[in-house]
Amino acid sequence: MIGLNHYLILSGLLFTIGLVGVVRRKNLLMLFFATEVILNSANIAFAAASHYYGDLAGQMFAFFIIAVAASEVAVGLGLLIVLYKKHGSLDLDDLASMKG
Amino acid sequence: MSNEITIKIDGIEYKTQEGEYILNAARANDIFIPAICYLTRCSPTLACRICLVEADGKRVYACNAKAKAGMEVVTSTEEILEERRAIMEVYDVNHPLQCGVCDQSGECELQNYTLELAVDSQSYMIPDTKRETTNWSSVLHYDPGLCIVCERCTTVCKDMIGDAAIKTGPRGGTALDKGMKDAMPKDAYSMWNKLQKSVIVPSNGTGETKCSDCGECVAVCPVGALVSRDFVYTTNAWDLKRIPATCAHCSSGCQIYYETKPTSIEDPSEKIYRVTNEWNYVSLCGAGRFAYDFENRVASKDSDAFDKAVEALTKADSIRFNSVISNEEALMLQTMKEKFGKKLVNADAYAFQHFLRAYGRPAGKLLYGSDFKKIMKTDFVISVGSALRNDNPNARYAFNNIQKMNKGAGLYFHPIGDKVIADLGKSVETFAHKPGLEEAALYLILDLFAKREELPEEIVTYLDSFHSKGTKTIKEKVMENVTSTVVDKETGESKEVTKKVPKMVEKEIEVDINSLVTLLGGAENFSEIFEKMMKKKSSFSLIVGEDLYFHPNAENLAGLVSMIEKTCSMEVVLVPPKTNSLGVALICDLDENTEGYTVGYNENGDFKLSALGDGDLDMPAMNQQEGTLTNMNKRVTPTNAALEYNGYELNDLMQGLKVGRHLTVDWTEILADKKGFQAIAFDDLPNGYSNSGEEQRGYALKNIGKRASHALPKKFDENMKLEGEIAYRCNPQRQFNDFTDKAHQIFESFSLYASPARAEVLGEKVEVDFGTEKILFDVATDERMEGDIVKIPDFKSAKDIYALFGGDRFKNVTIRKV
Amino acid sequence: MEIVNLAVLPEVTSAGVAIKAIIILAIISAVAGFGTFIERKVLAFMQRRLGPMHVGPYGLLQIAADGIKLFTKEDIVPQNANKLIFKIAPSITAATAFIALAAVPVFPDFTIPEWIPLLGGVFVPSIAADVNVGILFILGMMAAGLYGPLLAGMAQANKWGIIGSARTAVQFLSYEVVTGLSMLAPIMLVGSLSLVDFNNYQDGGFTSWMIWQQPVAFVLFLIAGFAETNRTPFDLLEHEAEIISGFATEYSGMRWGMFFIGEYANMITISVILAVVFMGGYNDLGFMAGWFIVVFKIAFFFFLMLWVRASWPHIRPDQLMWLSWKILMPVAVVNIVITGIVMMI
Amino acid sequence: MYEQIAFYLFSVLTIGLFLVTVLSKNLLYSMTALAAGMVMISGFFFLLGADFLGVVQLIVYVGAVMALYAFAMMFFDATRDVKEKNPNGAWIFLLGGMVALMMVLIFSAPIFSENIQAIYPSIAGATNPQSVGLVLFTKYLVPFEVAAVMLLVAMISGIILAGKKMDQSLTTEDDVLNTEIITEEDDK
Amino acid sequence: MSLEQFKNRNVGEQPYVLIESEHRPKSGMGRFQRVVNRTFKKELFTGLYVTMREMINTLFRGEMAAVKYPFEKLPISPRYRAIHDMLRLLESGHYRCIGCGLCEKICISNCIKMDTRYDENQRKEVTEYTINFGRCIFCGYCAEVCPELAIVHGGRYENASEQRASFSLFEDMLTPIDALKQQQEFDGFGAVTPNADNAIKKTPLAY
Repeated sequence: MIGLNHYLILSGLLFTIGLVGVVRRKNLLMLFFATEVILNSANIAFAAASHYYGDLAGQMFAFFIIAVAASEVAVGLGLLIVLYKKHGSLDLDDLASMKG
Repeated sequence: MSNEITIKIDGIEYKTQEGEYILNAARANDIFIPAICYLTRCSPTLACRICLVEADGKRVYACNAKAKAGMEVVTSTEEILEERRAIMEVYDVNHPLQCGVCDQSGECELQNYTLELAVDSQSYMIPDTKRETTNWSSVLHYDPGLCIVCERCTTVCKDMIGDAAIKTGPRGGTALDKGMKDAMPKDAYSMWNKLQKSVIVPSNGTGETKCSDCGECVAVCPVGALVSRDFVYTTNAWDLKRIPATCAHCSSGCQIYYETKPTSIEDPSEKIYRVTNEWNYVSLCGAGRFAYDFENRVASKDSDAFDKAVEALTKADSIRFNSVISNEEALMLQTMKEKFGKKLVNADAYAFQHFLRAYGRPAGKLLYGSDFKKIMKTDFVISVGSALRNDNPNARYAFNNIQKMNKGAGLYFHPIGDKVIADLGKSVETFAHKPGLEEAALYLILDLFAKREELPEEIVTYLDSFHSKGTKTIKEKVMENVTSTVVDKETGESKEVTKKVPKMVEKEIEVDINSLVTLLGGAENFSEIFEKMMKKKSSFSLIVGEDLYFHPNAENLAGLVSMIEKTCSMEVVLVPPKTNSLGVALICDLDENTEGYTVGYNENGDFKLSALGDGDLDMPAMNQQEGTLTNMNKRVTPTNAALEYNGYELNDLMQGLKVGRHLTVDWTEILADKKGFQAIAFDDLPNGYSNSGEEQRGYALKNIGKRASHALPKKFDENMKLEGEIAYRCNPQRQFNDFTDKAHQIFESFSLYASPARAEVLGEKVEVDFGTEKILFDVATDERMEGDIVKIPDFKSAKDIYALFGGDRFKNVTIRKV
Repeated sequence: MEIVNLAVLPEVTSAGVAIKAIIILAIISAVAGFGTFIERKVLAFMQRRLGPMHVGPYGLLQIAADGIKLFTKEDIVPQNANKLIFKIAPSITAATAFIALAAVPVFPDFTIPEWIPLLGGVFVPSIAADVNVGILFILGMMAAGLYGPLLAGMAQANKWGIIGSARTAVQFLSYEVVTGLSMLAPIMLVGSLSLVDFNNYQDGGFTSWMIWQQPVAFVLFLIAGFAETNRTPFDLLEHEAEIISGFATEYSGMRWGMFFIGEYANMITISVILAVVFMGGYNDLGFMAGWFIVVFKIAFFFFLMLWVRASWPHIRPDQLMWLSWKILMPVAVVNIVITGIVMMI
Repeated sequence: MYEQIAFYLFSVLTIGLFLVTVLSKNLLYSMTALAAGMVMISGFFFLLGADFLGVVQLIVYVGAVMALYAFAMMFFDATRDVKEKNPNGAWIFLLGGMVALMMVLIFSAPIFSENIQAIYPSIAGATNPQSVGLVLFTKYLVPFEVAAVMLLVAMISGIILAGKKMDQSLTTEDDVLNTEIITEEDDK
Repeated sequence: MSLEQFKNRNVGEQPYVLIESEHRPKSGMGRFQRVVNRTFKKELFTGLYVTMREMINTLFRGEMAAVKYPFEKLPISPRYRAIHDMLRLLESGHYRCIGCGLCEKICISNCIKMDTRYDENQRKEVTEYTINFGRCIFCGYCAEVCPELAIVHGGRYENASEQRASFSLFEDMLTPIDALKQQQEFDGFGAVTPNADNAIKKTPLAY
């Protein structure tokens, strides 16, 4: 039988993947993708906890995470487009105008 | 010759020669006077009457009226226009409306003049007569339905060609209504009257012309009545592409146009459909007009054969060729001689070259002095050593034209009698001398024409030695006065009347007997005849033929000819034996015999280059290549490629030998290094005639002078004459070389030609023993030959007839019936 | 990827579900193919033409000929395209269209008669996967379907393709809002997301059809349905006159054909939802059996799509956006509010 | 049985797809893999009985969020490979592994504690959407409204950011200063 | 025409009609009314009505407009200028072409070719005649110029070919001898003008 552990381990693995992406990638869009991976791993954990404890609070959190993700995409993508138009690139190394 | 005068045509003054016909004067000055029947170089026919003009207020026919100084000519008035219109209407009566299928296809003068004179309605009519089309010979097709009886064909045949093979004959049409005479213009009526009665028929009374098949009548026909049989209904004239060229068959080098078109729908390759010429200025022979399909069709370049040919040329010691090549090719061969030391061997040109040099030595000239243009203006012509009818048709046309147009006279020295020559005019005297006596003939000419004071002493003495006095009984007409008494019936008076009555009286006179005439077989009363012939003669010309070049004493003969030219004020022209013999003789340094490995160009050899398609490497025929030819009028004339050639040409071989140029015609300009040639690029050579008949083709060779060396001509040896069975190296008419033989419309066979009487004796087939070799020949009858000498043709290079005759034109042979 | 929640339907055997799935797949895919024939015929008749006539009687086998053609045609993949995505994209369209059908009840549930060997007595449910969020699942799957044209356009390295996929994103995103909101009012009335419940809600005969209670929602869903299925007058994704063929520009052969199968399957899905949600579903109508009458309802909506295609012109992309955001969405919201107020009262 | 098969299948697919997302050099592959991974995750939600959450995942994440990403990607060149200087991977993967281990330990802590009480237990007899609705609109009403406002704000700001003179270049400072907020004008 | 002239040209004499364009509604209410009008009164449902009416007419009232082209063909106007026909003489059945070559000459795309020869009856005989339909532009000059009315344009318009150049041979274009009775001749292009007899000037060729 699949238990909560399975889901938590899966969630941990996905979180790690997302984390590696966040640390490693330099492309802003890729960073966004990695962030989405992390958020989804959290969602799985919440849903699993909710299921195995019969508590709906987990699902509620998942909903709010989805809402946050959606907001993040709306604002973030707008910023990305502005950045791209200004610099012609989405690479973090290129966006160093504030660097001392 | 004649004086320059000024006449006024339509109010504008023009210069012309005295005695020139008004029509010619107008034409030379680009003024248009309509004329259908008149031919420039022939006598006026007066058949069409359309060239009516008003000269000094009188109506005259422009083709017939001579220009006088100060004459005022009006080319058209109301009445003349009316008359002309009526004439054209009459010509259109019953002329079939077959313009759609007529072979004249738009080149029709009837159409042109009908439109020019705005004939848009018809006022006259008469029932038509059924006239069947006929074929007069292997090449002539006559449709009397289309014929307008302008008689151009008969005129040209008589005045230019000399065959007089056709004439007007009865038509069998309805006679004109007499009332017509008043109802229509006078000239139109008389023209119609004549037209309604006649058609053209062969003059020998049969359905066939039996002429020399030159086709000149086809060329001059203004409508589609006379057409070459091969051309009938095959194409329209407008589809044909005209390629100006020079005829490559004999040394006349006549101007021609090859007219080409794709063969058929399936076969897009170009084909020559016919040959046309500027018939106002040049006349062709049968070979020129009908032997056009001698091209060498080659599918593609055969590089293997080419490599072998280059190899063969590299190792060759000598090159054998004949004179059916262009100047450029001759120059290439000469280059090969100069660069690689090849021997150049050319049987016909070698003899001619020697003769030309010997002839030029005393005169200090490179070339003979005259050309045929000038000769045709003279009124006394002598031909020595040429079978005129066969050797060079244009020489014969000139000979004839002098008789007909200039009221001239002619002497013809040749061992073989020729009926055609004898029939050319009453004032033509033929000498059927024995072969070998050509020197005697030249001495006779010297005797007859030379100014004694200009001749060297020795010659005068020598000539005088032939003369002797003799007596002769002649009958003379003497007028006697006879008086008789006559009684007048009305008055009864008698009167004495004196009448003059002719009476024949025999009389002995002293005459000068010339033993040369007797020796040459002249008429007994030659001196009287000659006296008549010489009446009103002012200019003289001499045509020298091939016999002299191949004579054992050729050098002496050349000296004599040179002397004749100098002392007799005679226009002299030499007839080169083959197409470009003159060019080859001038350009190439020839050798007598081959040596070692031989490359033959259109001739036998160890390796054969051939334009006939029978050699080891194909070469283009003359209608497939560009180049220039030197003709007997000392003109370098350009010729163009009428048909495509896919193979290699001589220039490619030269390139293979690393001495070639980019194009064959690149050689034209550098001909200039040689003896009278000029540095003109091929593309700059003109090719045409001006309206006044001036020849503008290529350029004339300069007659470069050189140091003269005098040597007296030797006396002749009477014993040189040949007796017994003699063969004469001479081609049938219309056959000149392998190329004419290849053409499908020329079929004179490679046979032994004999006069009818001789042919009967010989039977059908004979074996001719040349001493070294025996050859079987069929016997063919030449209706116009006389005498016992037989002709053996040399047009097949494969048979090597030149070698058999051994540098002579006459040879004693043994003929056996087989 | 069918989500089969066996716990919810204990009496349903897996055999029954399988049979239902096969029925749906077989019938719908056949009908989807046949739909092209119908479309060509109907359009032809509306233009006084004959349409396909030569393959089979009245051109009935035209679909076979087309299939053979599509299968045997060369499958061209452009050189600069992202080849993997380019190849996957058409199957996304087709797959999502059929997955969505899993949650659609087409016919009432029935038991196979005993006399049929092997399968006798098997209970076949009305729906293959009766998820309790049925209607939302369908909408979700159709939303996922937008990846077909989207990826196809982006992967093919063709500017028409890019424009096509941009229009895909814009059009589908906008009209998902309208479909969702318009469907919300009936959901509120029924109080369930299951389409079976929708069907049962309308079992009171002709007068109990949802269309009488929610006419605005019906019209909104109908319009949005046209946009979601990429049908004229909203077929901007591949509008030939403007952008050659849009997302399908570089496609050929069967890959191109899969887009069409997906489109026709989506058309059928929309027709079925319209029939089930608004037109009384597969309830018996008078003397007519439900399974019989529902076919006519579905066929009518299918025909309506063809009819509209024959009648109306395309609209511009900006007009499409204007329609979605400024007309349909506010109307849908207002409809929901009114529905809520009415329910409260 | 089915559950296990489904779980492992989805797990493998999800991990694989997310790895592609994170490691791929091609934006298009990343985006496609991420979207597909989202679908898989909705599969987990269905497995976990959170039907409504699954559908929301499908509609919002797959249908909207990822579509927005795709739409934004059209502004960039999606077919070109991403060029970036990636730092040394070994450290990152080591670090990542450690974090993963820690996470797993932290998350698996509840396994040993049995005394956790459900604050909002599932309502018996109600389907998942119903119970979600009940909880959401009672206990979580305020967060829900806040989230809604947040979404609205995000949407408007997104439009403003991306919609600024879409047809003009924003490469100079002056342009940025001079730009106005352009609202869509109704010219119909 | 210069720009000035172009602007000043008199448009008024030409039968142009200015169409009143619909007023653009200013107020929101006006726009709403326009939408309603368009939807219910004029455009949307009228469109649906028209197509449905056509479908019913097509299916049930036999107003089908389509022709099953390869199997049935619409009659083509006798003046249609497609692939050439070579006509025969109605009396003797011999073909009319005399091989004059005028069509070959006048052809502006140079696509007609013919071979002729002198036949046994001393007539000009056309041995082969082709038209290259890859080149022919169907200008009709050949028919116009033909003095015998032998070549005319016919109604055979299917000249698609597998090859770039498709040729027609004489036999293909010639009226079959058994179809001589069906050979139609029309006034007009390539035919004698109706008053041809009057136009010819009378010439006394009464014989």
